[in-house]
Amino acid sequence: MAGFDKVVTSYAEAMAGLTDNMTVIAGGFGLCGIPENLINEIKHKGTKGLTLVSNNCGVDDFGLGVLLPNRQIKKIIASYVGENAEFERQMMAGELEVELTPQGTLAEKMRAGGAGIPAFFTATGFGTPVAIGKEERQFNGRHYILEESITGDFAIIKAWKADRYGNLVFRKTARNFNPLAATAGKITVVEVEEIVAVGELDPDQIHTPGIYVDRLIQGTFEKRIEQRTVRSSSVATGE
Amino acid sequence: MAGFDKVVTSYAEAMAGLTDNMTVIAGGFGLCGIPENLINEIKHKGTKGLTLVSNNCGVDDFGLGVLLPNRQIKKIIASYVGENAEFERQMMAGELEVELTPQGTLAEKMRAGGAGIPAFFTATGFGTPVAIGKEERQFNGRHYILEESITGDFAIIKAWKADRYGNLVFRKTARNFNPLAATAGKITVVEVEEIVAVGELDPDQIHTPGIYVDRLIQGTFEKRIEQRTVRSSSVATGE
Amino acid sequence: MALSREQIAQRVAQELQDGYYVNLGIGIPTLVANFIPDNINVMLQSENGLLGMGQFPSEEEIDADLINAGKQTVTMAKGASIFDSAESFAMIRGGHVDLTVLGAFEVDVNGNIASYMIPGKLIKGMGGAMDLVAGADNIIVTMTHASKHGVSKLLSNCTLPLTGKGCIKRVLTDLAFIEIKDGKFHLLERAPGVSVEDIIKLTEGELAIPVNVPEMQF
Amino acid sequence: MALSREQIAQRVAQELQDGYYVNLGIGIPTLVANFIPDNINVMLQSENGLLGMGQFPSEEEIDADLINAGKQTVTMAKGASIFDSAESFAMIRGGHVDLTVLGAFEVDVNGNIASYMIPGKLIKGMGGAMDLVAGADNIIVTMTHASKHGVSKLLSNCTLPLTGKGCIKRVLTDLAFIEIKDGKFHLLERAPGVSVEDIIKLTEGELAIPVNVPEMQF
Repeated sequence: MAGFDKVVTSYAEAMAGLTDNMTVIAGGFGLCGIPENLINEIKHKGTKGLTLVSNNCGVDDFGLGVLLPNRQIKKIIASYVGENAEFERQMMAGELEVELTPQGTLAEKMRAGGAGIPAFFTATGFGTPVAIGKEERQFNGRHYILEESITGDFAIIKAWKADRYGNLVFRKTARNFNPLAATAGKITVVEVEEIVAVGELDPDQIHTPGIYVDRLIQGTFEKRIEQRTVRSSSVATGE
Repeated sequence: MAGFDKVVTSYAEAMAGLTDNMTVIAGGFGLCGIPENLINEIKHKGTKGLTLVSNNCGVDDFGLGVLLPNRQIKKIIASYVGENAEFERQMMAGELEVELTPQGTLAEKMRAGGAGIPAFFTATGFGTPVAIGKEERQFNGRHYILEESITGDFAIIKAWKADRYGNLVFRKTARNFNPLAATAGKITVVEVEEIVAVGELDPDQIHTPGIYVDRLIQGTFEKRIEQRTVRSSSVATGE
Repeated sequence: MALSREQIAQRVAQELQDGYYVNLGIGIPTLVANFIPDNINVMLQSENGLLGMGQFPSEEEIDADLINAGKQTVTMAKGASIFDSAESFAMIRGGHVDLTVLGAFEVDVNGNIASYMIPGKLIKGMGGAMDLVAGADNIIVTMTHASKHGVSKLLSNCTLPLTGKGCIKRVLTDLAFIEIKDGKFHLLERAPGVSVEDIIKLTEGELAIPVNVPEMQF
Repeated sequence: MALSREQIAQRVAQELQDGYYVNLGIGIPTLVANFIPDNINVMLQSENGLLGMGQFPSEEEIDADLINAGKQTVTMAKGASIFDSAESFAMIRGGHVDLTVLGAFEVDVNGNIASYMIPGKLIKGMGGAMDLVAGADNIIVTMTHASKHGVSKLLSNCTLPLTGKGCIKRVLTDLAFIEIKDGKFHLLERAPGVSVEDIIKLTEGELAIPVNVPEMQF
């Protein structure tokens, strides 16, 4: 089993080899299903000049937002950002480069990156600022633009359960971008809530096969909720 | 529930609307996970001039092969064919058009068709007969060709379990092309071994969400084995 | 009188059909879920990877792993399914969603929509809106007909950066239900008590007006 | 003496490393699974959607829903996973498989491979072979060095339609282990008892021969 045992026992080991100016793809949507401890490890390492690829950029003190105060992020490729003050400040000051990418295009770019597809056509973004500088072409009378895939030096992933081979199962909408990001990292690091014995996961029910996973660590998670909305009041209260 | 209840009670109803010269995408790999009763229904209907999209074309008396004797197939798009005599005869006689497509490209063409991606670049087939007439382009110094997606008037699918909403679960390698084909049919018809109550399938473990499924029927299956290979002898004996 | 946010949602809900898979955007569109007629079933798609979104959770049911595209905690309806973001947008981009309802800053007579970016203001991003407008055949845009200052949002040409080009066919505002075709706005219905003249005044793009413009029914 | 099919498989198996994900083609490559060293673990990928292919089933274990890419009934190894064909080829095309072993009719000094089609003969198709050769960085082609009639299969230029262009770096034949680089075949090892001259005679493409060509060790 040694050769397929992906488990590492420290976050330092999990993120070993991450150096300045690398590209990191992160799973998660909002604060849901984010690799919170792997992000914190990047903060502690102090790695700088990073290009982050993630649907969002966390909030001021949680998620990818924690990489902002020390200016660790050079550029972020995301679909929706600006949930925190420091992000806005850096973006407005031109200290942080932001490449806005439609959410579905972003997901597909990660998948394509992992799947060896360098580019694909999509109607999303045709005729919008997203199309600027991109090839346009018609198929069956509809307009499309050419989008290129994304790969990262690292991918950082949060899953629910894994076996030691790195077979992953995600839970509810914490799945989101995680399985896609997992395919697109040269080194894919996964943190999970529980590591089970090899053979315990039903082969038919594995969301991400271990072939995509390089390192695996068990962590504990805060799982902060961004919009705690309940039935009685139906009112969203920001946290 | 009425609006989402996809269950039909006869194979005639399941394949209603299929007419001559339509394109049908079929799930299955070899004889594994093929929609055997839906194929038989097409035989009984006698629909002609069909374009079939399927990784293989069955054998002489089982699977898509049963559509050959009455010349129901005009063209087949497949990666590997010729496991039966009548197929060879029709192909050699020019009565059957065969478009050979690499297996991974075929799978991706179906997925792209269902996902609204009209075309994608792949390295597969560059510099080979598959590339003839296709655009070639380099990305990061590697050569790729442009492949267009596939959609069908009908997709015929075999799954293991479903709920009445058409949420599907596949079993072992009978999954293969089925989930991809399911996304690419204008009308997607699924036959399953078991229909369970809505709510019984774990939402985290549904392979194909019901949104892709139009009609659902419970059937009984022969599940013929093409190469029955056992451990004691390790010798393959064709059936 | 101009429709309230709830009334806009209520009128949109009349367009729902039994068995529809529906994606509701943030804001007024979200409210549509409160007005689904009792005699039909619809399934709500949330683009972060959930088909079959249920109501908000009770305090006990709250689950950090179960949110909607607005990042609100939600529950799952019976028959729900979960999938990754690529699959979610395959559904959307591939045209499998029956109806999409979303907000906008501007629409124009050519079906263009601007909804994500006001130059000079903080740009938060398009999220899934560009995918939704490019993927759906059947979209209803909900918005106020004009700004507080009386500036029309139904234009000859959108002035803001576009979210999508030529993809909007129906707009429901607080004043009117409008169809876009042949390069014109076509007035289908007016809000109760709102006159055709009120609507003409606040519609900058060309407006085609039939002889009879019925009031919306609630 | 020329290697037997089993010996070819055995020599290929020496290239396996602990923790390798491996795709074995039909024919000789399949036999490699029988020679995996005891002290290492490899996982076999079958492109019809199985990672972690086990041994053939017993009569009792036979399951029509569980086959390999050669359509043979198989079992699953511990830690196996199942996925659809698009995911399977995403793995392959995306370069996630560590080693691919497959047969061929011809290879040439530029790393081209012809393996699926002989004009005039019945063409059954390329199956997954084009995807495998285009996706893998690390491929070993296994084949006989020459036809029964002594016609070399290691050529200056492939004569048959290609399966892949410029993608083959290593070839193991019944006579030799050869690396392809800089437009030449480089002789790395010879089969026990086979002389360099024997190999030269049956190699049509340019062959670079180092001073010392060791015999394969088994």
